[in-house]
Amino acid sequence: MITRKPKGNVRRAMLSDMIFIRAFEDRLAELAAQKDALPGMQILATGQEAVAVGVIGSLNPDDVIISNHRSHGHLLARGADPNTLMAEIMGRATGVNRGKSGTLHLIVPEVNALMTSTVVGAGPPMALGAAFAQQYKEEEAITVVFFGDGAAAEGSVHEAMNLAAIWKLPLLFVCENNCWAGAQSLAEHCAIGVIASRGSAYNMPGELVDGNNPDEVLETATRLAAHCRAGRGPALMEAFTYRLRGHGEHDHQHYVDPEELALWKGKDPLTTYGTKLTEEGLVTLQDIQSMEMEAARRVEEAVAFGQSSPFPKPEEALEHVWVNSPRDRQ
Amino acid sequence: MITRKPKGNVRRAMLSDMIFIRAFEDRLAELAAQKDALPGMQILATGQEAVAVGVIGSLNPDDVIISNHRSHGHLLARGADPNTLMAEIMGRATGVNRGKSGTLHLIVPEVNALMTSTVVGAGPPMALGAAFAQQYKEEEAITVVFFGDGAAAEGSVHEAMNLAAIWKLPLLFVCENNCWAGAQSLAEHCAIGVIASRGSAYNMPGELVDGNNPDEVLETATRLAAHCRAGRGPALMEAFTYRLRGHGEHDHQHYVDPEELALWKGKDPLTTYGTKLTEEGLVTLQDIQSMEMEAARRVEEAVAFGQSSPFPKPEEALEHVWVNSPRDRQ
Amino acid sequence: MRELHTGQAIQEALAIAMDQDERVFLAGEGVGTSIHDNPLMPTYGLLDRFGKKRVKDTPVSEAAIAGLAVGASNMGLLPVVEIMFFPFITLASDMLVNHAAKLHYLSGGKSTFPLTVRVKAGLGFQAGCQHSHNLEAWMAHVPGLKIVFPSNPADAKGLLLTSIFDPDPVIVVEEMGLYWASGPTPEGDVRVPLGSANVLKPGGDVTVVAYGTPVYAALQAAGALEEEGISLEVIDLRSLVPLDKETVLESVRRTGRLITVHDANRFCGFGAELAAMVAEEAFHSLKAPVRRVAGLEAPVPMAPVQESFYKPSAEKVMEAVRSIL
Amino acid sequence: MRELHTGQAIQEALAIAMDQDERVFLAGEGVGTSIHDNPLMPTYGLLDRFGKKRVKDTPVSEAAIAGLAVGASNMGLLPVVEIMFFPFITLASDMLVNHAAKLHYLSGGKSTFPLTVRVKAGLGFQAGCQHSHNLEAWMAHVPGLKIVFPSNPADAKGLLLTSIFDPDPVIVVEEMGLYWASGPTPEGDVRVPLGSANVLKPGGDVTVVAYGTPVYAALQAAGALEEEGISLEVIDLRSLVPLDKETVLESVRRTGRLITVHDANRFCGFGAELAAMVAEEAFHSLKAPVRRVAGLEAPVPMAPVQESFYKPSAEKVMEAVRSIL
Ligand SMILES: Cc1ncc(C[n+]2csc(CCOP(=O)(O)OP(=O)(O)O)c2C)c(N)n1
Ligand SMILES: Cc1ncc(C[n+]2csc(CCOP(=O)(O)OP(=O)(O)O)c2C)c(N)n1
Ligand SMILES: [Mg+2]
Ligand SMILES: [Mg+2]
Repeated sequence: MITRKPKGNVRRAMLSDMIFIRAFEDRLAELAAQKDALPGMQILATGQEAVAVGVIGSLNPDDVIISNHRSHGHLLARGADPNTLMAEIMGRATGVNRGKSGTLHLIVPEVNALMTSTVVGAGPPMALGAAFAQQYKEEEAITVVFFGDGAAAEGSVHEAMNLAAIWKLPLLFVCENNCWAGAQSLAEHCAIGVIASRGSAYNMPGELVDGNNPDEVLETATRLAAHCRAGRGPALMEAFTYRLRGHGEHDHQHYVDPEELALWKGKDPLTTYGTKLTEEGLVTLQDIQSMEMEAARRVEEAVAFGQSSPFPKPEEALEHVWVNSPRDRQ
Repeated sequence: MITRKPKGNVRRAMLSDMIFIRAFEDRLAELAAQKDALPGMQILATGQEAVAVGVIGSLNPDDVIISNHRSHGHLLARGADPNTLMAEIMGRATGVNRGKSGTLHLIVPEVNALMTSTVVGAGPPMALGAAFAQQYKEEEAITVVFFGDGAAAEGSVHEAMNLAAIWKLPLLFVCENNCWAGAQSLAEHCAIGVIASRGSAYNMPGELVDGNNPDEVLETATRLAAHCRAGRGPALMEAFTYRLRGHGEHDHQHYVDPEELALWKGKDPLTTYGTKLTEEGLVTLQDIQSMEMEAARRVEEAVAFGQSSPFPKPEEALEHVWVNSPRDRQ
Repeated sequence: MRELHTGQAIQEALAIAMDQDERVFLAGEGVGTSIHDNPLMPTYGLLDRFGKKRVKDTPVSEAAIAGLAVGASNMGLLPVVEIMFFPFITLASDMLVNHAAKLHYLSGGKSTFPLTVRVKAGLGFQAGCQHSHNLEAWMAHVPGLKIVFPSNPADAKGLLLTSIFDPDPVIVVEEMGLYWASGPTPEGDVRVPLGSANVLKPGGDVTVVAYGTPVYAALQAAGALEEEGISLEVIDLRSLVPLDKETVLESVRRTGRLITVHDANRFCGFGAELAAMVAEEAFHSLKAPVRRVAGLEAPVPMAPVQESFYKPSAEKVMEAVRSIL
Repeated sequence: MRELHTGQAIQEALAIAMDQDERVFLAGEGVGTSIHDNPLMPTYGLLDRFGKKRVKDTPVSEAAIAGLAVGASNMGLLPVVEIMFFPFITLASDMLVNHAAKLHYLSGGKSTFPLTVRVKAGLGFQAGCQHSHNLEAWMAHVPGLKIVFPSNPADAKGLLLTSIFDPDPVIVVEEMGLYWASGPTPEGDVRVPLGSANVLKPGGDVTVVAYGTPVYAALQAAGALEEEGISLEVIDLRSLVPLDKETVLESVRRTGRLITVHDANRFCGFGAELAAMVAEEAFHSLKAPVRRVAGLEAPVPMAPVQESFYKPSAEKVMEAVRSIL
């Protein structure tokens, strides 16, 4: 198949977004290494930025995305405000979820990032509901749900795919196959090598793309999104990529073959895409430098915003449990 | 593919078992129509007898079977004692499970019918455990789990298939596709027409057979069982058949197209197989008659056994909750 | 007032909600086309009336059904989904407990999940413990959920209507045994507020708190004991969350005695919460030990004699009353 | 006695069981190869020691993991499976509640299911409510299950050993916060019986019943109040099912006062069962209202200040004590 290349400005934007996401997460990695700078665990998508920007690039503003524990890239690509996102990750009152969520279940309705779950496999059934609502309301919008190769083993994903296909819902399943589910390799946790091939088990298109190539991700996602939008039912895209920093910041990848890691470091989408666009003359090294500087500036702004924000009041922990709080449970 | 025909005595036995299962269930249908003759709901496998006898015919005595809410055929074909089975269905103290289970979760360890669940889709994950134990203990035995086309939509089935395939467990998944899940037709509850094709989603063989043809079921089940037994991992067999009497005895199939029903009644495995064996000269009409008479006799014996058996004592409801009952919960 | 069967009352509530608000839709296994061709069943006739767009039969996929409700409610719809029997709620419990109940909280109050889950419950139909297993205490333990448990057609209708339009996720427990029981039911969109218990029978000696069909065992006991000069106050909670603490506590402060009654297992059942609440907040009024009448400490057995033995009865309530008077 | 961290004590129990009995195997997400390359983690090193046959890493499939345990235990093995965090037990709950707990019963006593589920629990690691959500009351409510909840390395080891060889399904709750806490731990196959509570500190004024890390809040409160002349008896339940009623009731009969402490939400939490039991069976000894100190009526919040605010503390226990003295 001939891949139509996306327009230059789109590609520059993808590169710039990838650079920003990486900068944001690298800074999180730094902070996570300091004692008490960040609460909880940090789960980063380093190396997977091309999936985020490519998929998000294929969407309209009113499309809905549903994310998982490895969400920062999806949310930033989608245009979530880095300041309140960072503040949330830091557990501050100014956080996008008032410090109740932290990094693991960020919800940013402002950019239609409606639900994020750290329960592996929980995104797809909820996405089913979102896509159903779009169909029910006869919207043009679609829903995209991100889930991992590990999540593909959860029963909930199967149920969601089957039902989405029966009802022909506008739902794009994006499986980010980063070769690992925790410390379990793909072969250990998945009966097949190409998860996209499960599309046929649900009578929906299933396509495998190079998840380290934003152009390919964008092109395929756009095509599959159009399929969903046209009322032809759901689709499954598997983006094959790699988890460069381990499961979380406390994971030092002792179980990863160093050669495999080195190989994938060589395919780091930031450098390969930067090089590609440079070679194609779409950006100069200087452009990239200024993207990096701008990214660094925005990240520092976000960190400063977060660090200067107050922590939420303890008593606020009792708010937002119910919309109409029952008298007996306050 | 050339189907090797099973031996004549095997085929006669299958016919005779089918006749017996049908007689047993027809009698249940009669009793269910009488007020208070039977407790609870009766879920019969009328029309699906060929699946039971064909699959069970492929097994060795030490193989394990796991069944579901539509279990009578599986259990009788497997050699469960009709008397204590009937008594159980009648809720009697002499029942195979002392009246605690009734028709829906019959457990007959005596014939390695180890677990039966009326929770749709629950069989496969438990079967995973049984097959794991067989592999762990390096037994030659395999596990067979029966589940419906409706159950195929449950996440648990997906999880079990994926893991069984990864671990190459000796587990034969038998999907009895009787075209209905309650009042929902296959097209309404399943995204694809041929469930067997999901085998490829788990890297296991998936084969579709005519579930109304005992020879075909036996032949394929034997082949797939051999695959499982040989350590080559699990397999999926879909037996395409039809639920002739509705979901349960209270279901009068108002939602079923009468023509469809008539068509399938014409394919009733009892009559077609009887005719086939007669035509092939393997049995005479007289043989069939004596099979029917013998079946009727055994069924009446079972009914008499059940009806003459006492009900369990109420207080026995508190027994067998725990093996070592905690003092505080008695 | 005209009489309806509970199944019809539920039907009516669903129809009123759907007529009134386009955002309401139904989904579940057989909510449209059902094996029960019975006008008394709660979703009977709604597919014909509202069409396939709004009455959605689903595959046997409880997690997907609950996920559908979570996602659709977050998008502004008002889903009313059905879980066929209470024990199958286990299969939907991640969606309900970790998502429906928590995402409003996790969003910092930004998102809401106004979904309703109807779940069939109860015992007495000899289906055994995989069909009969009341788990309302599980759901009540989870902050963020509301739990409704009606005992008659009027409440089944009025509470369901309130639940559908409530901004929080609500689990509505429908006892199968009630579908065929009839009672006076108001016409039209008459709502019963959540968190308001119903004093079915005033009395001065012992407070009996129940919900669902066990209220009838309590009423029967009250009737029988009245003749002996013992006066029970029978309270039907109607919703467990929100819980009408005031009504219960006020009653116990008057009577000095509490008996709880429910079908669910006693240990860690909802009766424990009621007993604990009273032992905390009305202790000084208590004149006698609390008593919990409940299902036995066993799964629900199938055999009819055992199943009846399992269930709380008027006799057991009377025995409990006698033990504390 | 030598000191071990709780994680190591669990490791030791697993190794002893596996050494002793070929039927024991481990399964779960990362029980073999784990992202935590930390010798204090409970399954560290066991893959190397016992090999791939007996230490099984699984996909992220909680229903399958639990089903594996149900089926394998029925076939005579002694599975020890892990559910990574307590809220994920929802995904395994059909298998545990409708199958592990009920199939022995449904078989009429013919089949047994001697499985063990280890589940990580607790709060204090700022992972939020989808990782931190204690559901022991759910499991305790289900007849057929046993629930173990150790608070120190010796108990974690001894109770786990007993659980593995117990003929019933047992859920063993392991609080993450304890893995790194150390304490004296006996060597060898020393078992702690289920159903025997541990009086951590005798006292005469108030009975404080806790389990898991909240026992430390209780002990701290006891220490602080001792100086004021108030004497708490602190009971560590160690197992919730079976429950050592005698020890609790005997204590309350002496002190006349009960305070329960746990991390789980208060409403319908295990404290409710304890309070109800005492209000039923030791009522006449009670001198003051029961008090329940528990997690707040909210999901566990992520923000560190809020997470601490959520958790029962010595201060909250002391406040409860003062309110009833
Ligand atoms: C239901 C559930 N089980 C287990 C976990 C623990 N867990 C968190 S992430 C993860 C691995 C998920 O792998 P994958 O879906 O491939 O996503 P990735 O982390 O690779 O992005 C696991 C097992 C969880 N969060 N939820
Ligand atoms: C988890 C669960 N959900 C729903 C039900 C109710 N139910 C009983 S049988 C059935 C249909 C199952 O269809 P299928 O698996 O095709 O089996 P069949 O009845 O056709 O033999 C349903 C929905 C159940 N028993 N368990
Ligand atoms: Mg992954
Ligand atoms: Mg079927």
